[in-house]
Amino acid sequence: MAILIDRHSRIVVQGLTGSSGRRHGLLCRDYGSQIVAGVTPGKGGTHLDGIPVFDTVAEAVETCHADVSMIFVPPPGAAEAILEASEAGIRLAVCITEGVPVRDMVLVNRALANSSMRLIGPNCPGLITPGQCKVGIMPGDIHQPGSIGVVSRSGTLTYEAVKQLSDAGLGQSTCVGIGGDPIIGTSFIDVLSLFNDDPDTKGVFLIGEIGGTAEEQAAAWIRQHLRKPVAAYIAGMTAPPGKRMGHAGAIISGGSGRAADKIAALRDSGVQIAESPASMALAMQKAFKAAGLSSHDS
Amino acid sequence: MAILIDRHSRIVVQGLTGSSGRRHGLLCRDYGSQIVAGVTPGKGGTHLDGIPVFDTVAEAVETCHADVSMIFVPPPGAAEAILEASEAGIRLAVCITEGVPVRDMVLVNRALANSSMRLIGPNCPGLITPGQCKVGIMPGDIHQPGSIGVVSRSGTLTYEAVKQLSDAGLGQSTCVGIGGDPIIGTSFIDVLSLFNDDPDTKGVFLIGEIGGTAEEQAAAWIRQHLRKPVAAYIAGMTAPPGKRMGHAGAIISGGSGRAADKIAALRDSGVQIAESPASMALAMQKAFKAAGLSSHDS
Amino acid sequence: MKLHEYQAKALLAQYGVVIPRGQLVRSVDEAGQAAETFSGACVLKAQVYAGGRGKAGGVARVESVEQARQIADRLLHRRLVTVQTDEAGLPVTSLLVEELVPVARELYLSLTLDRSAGRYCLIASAEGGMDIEQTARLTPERVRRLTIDPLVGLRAFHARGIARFFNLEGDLGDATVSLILALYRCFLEKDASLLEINPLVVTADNRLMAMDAKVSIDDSALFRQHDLAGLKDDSQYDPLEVRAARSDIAYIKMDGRIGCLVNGAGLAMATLDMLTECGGQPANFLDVGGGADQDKVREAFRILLEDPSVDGILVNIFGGIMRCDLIAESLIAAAAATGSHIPIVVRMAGARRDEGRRILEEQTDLNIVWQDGLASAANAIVKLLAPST
Amino acid sequence: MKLHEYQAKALLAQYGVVIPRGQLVRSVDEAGQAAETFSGACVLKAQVYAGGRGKAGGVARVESVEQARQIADRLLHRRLVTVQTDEAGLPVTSLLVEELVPVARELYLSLTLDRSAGRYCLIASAEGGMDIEQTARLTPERVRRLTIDPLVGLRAFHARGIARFFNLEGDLGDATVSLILALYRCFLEKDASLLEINPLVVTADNRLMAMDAKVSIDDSALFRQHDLAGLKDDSQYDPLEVRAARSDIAYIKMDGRIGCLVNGAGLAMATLDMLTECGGQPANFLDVGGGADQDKVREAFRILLEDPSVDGILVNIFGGIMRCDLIAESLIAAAAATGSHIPIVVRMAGARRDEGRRILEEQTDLNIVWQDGLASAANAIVKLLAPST
Repeated sequence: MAILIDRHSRIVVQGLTGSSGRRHGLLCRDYGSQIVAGVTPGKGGTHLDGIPVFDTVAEAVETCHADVSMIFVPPPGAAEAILEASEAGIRLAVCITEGVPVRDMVLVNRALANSSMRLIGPNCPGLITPGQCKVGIMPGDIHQPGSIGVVSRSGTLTYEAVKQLSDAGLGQSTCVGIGGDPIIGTSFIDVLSLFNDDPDTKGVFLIGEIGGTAEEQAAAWIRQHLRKPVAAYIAGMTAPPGKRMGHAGAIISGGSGRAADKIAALRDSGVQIAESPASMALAMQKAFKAAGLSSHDS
Repeated sequence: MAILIDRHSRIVVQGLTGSSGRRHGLLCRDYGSQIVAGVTPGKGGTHLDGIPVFDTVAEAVETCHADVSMIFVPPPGAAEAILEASEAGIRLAVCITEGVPVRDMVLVNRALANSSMRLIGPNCPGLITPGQCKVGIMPGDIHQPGSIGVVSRSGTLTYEAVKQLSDAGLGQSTCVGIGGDPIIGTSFIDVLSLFNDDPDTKGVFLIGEIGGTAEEQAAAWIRQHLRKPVAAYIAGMTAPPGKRMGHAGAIISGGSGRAADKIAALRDSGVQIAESPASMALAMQKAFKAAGLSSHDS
Repeated sequence: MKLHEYQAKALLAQYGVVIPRGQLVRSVDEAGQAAETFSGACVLKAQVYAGGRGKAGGVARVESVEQARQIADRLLHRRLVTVQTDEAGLPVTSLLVEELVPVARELYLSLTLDRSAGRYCLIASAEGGMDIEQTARLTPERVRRLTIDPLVGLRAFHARGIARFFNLEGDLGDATVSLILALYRCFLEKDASLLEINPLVVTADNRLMAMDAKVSIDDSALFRQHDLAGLKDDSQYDPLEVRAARSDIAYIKMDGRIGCLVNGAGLAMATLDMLTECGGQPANFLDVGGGADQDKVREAFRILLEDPSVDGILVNIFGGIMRCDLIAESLIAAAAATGSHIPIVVRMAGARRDEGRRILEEQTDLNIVWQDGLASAANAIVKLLAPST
Repeated sequence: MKLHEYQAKALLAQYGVVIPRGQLVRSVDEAGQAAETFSGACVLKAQVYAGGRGKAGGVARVESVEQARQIADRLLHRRLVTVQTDEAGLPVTSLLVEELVPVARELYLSLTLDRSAGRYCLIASAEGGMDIEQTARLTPERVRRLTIDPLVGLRAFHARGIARFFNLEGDLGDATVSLILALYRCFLEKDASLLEINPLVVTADNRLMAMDAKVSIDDSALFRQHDLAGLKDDSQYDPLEVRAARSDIAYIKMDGRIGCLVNGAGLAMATLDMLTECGGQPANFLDVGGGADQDKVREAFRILLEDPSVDGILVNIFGGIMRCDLIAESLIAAAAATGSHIPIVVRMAGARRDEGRRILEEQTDLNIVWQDGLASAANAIVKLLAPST
């Protein structure tokens, strides 16, 4: 089962003929994802390594029945690409693009309120249902099919977490990188809620970082709703305040956004915290144990 | 009971200190409506004939608990006045203003899709629940409390209809002028639906005119849903095509919008048609008769 | 408010839309000179506020300067009758003289309001040069309609979809996208109610060009479109309509002999219907509007009284905002000023009806008849005029 | 990207915002001349990318030209340390010399992103001159926050509500409305991420004036804000940070001695956390980013190797987009180019890890240690540097 994507997902890549789009489009296909179409304005009618390319998403949906879009369109056109996917009837858009202007995302965010499309990202690594479907830029081979749902604001840190989980025998149902930007389409809570309702997900690992209050909000939701063991790691314990740490979202300002506050909130909600980035899998195992479950039930 | 407004409605007049706003604000109060506040930017803190005036609708809502707004703001600011009412938590806004640019109304229309406020108008005479509350510019004394719901795209033609109904002993539950503009907040169908659910309304009189297809849509709705006798009059049987007959909406173009088509559609839905503007009350009586009801049950 | 073709094209050119080279002329000599700049081979197009000019002889292709002068002489200062005008037609006071452009394909694009959605919409057709409603009826698959969310606007991806629909690729595809975005910008910024390019052509040398253009501006927005408001061509209206418009009176000239003065558009239409039902023929539609003051009412009366085709007047006023006594006074003042003695039937109801009636009945110099009901009033004026028919 | 106060004010002035008369100076002589135009009585404000200047002595009121020169001499070409800077402070290379304006009231206005709503918001406070977060904590009723629907925008009625909240009426109320609308226009058109007027003052002669202004621009939007992108003042950054930014490398200088090279912001933060946990002190945050090419990686290594405070380097790469073998080659090339022999611990995982490891282990000239795990790598570099502490 897993969430959001599986072996039946039919993916169109917006920006397929750009260098990132091409590379990751083909890597996703190699992983087993059904990459059914690409979209690049002006390249309609051509093919890329057997994948038909269209001028518009609407054509890709009509001709190839695409229902998921992976977006690599560069920042100036990324927001418009999301809107195009929405109007074309795409069910799930995953915007990998980093550096989309906030003003554009304010508009997208408002427009999607009246849309049935879910957006993941922007500025995210995408998502993967191991063994079935990869819609993103993560290395596929570190993932193992299993029953841990992983949700993260980060990219490579998620790979680190997943590798630890896989090495410890904790496979994943679906791993979702929600992105590090100030405005993102899908929040921690959205994904937690999906994991909560997914019978194939037995436990959840959450990877947060400094900045904003998304982790605190997630903690409150977990306390009230989540019926499965949760472990978490928060990056940036030692980050200096007032500096932007790579991600647009990762900045500690005016006493809010600190790692310590996030950790306290999560711990209060019964979440098992990984104190060190080296002990993420261990924390997940402890969470199962605390819930009276074996992690190998997962 | 009636619909939309009654003796408990608390009305703020946007543009109260302008000449129309002042005149009709006071006339509505004379009729018995609770005019609790006025709004005119820059006049906050003053009073008009005992009515407190505020700079913003939000203050009028907060201080005087207004829930209905009657808008007389001139065309350049009318759309913004509607948006202000909506954000201030007004339940029902009645925009009397004529000549609001269509582009402004396209925006208002979109914004109100996410609002809980109902808009009536613009370019409408307003509405009245006889004996209880008048929010509009119609002469109050021609109305009689009763059980005919009246809905109309027109102004003075509605007064003519109401006078005929009152003279024939057919009082009105509520009379709603929805306005003659291309984009209006409340349609025939919206009002018909309210009348359908209102136990105090026993029959409905509809006044249409040439242009657009609102009457045809109303006819389709009536056929499927309306459980009460309906009579109607459509103005413009003899109007020349291609000319704008006063109302922005009243224009016959390209073979659509003709009175004959509207009449045929309504008749097909079982609506009693007044062939002549002089026989509107008669048509209403016939409708009751055809339904096996006495019009004096009403 | 309509724009002439030459005005619409000039407006679009400001937004980067490619139009044929052309020149507006108002005389035979100017037409000849303009034709010379095209070495004689050009098109002359009568500038009137109506479509259907081609079939009516209002558009002519010429091969020589002499021929251009002949055609100009035939068209200028005549009235052009098309399927979209009434029998009297519209006066031709200017011609647009344009280069001949060899055409490869004809397409159609327009922006207008989708009333049922409450949004603007783009309509595209692969059948240019035809009436869009006819195309939509006969070959609906050749027409595409796109409703525009005002939050999102009309975007490049929408435009690309239309370019695909037109089967235009490469540079022409890009030109289509730019054109559509330019049209939308123009439409919004100028508060247009209609913007139609028909035909939009692909020229033989592969350019995208607006061969004809029709633009109407939302009358309600003219207060913020000062530049455009000044473009109105009064010659295209009946002089009485122009005069009425100046006083903000809605007035439309019709063919009959009974002048009508009514407050409210719906009631005015109903009054025409009533009059027709009684066998009368209205001379006009006239709505003095809701908040009319005495000056406006007096002017409305004067317009009716000075119209030589008006033999009698039916006044139908439902007082609400307007007071019947003021109407009565204005009526007497206007009739006295023009010295007219034609029969006038007055029906009033609503605010201060009795006072209005008293004022009218107190005067004896004028030929004014009071009636209580709408039907009786319409019957009365028809009967009063009947003997003289 | 931050703007200096003088840049922010010049920008706002373009939108009609009233600002004090003033002049930017870069030398003592210029400061003296500027003070002369104000007859000696003026304010000198150090232009640095940080708030808290007043308490730190970066803002001084002077009464004479001579005093202005003295203060300028004290401030210019020194570093200013405020509560918002680190211990090293920021260099003062210019001063804003402004007229003295008698003030009646101090207010606060700002526009920024409300992240939880995903919309922009306006924040107003009747307590100007204070830190807004402090005011919000101590006297929440003095702060109003308004979230802006991008469809509707910030409108006159919103602005009037703020004017009422400020208790400003008449001309000052109107000025508040105009000001707020101008700020919103500026904020949107310039892709600002923060626009703060603190204090916004009512002057003794009843004008509304932006006494101080802080503007930050969304870095992601600089591609379409060319004019603003050029305003960046590199003097306000560590030279290594400037160099890194030029290669689009996210780099922040820190106080320790262990240089870090990581791909991905989250992993970079986690690496700092790991290092700290092992008792090490990071010299920097460095994220080469997702799609880094070899040039970028080499430049990142050079930045670390040329930093004299760096005694050793921890490399933590999770290959995904990046290939470990390319990283290894870049590392060797960069180390060879600088001739550096400081210890380097490398931990790599993911794409082509084994190839990367082999490349590193094959070379013998450099002091490179391979580690498999994140914890062991962090421990290794801390231990390697321990004896020399």
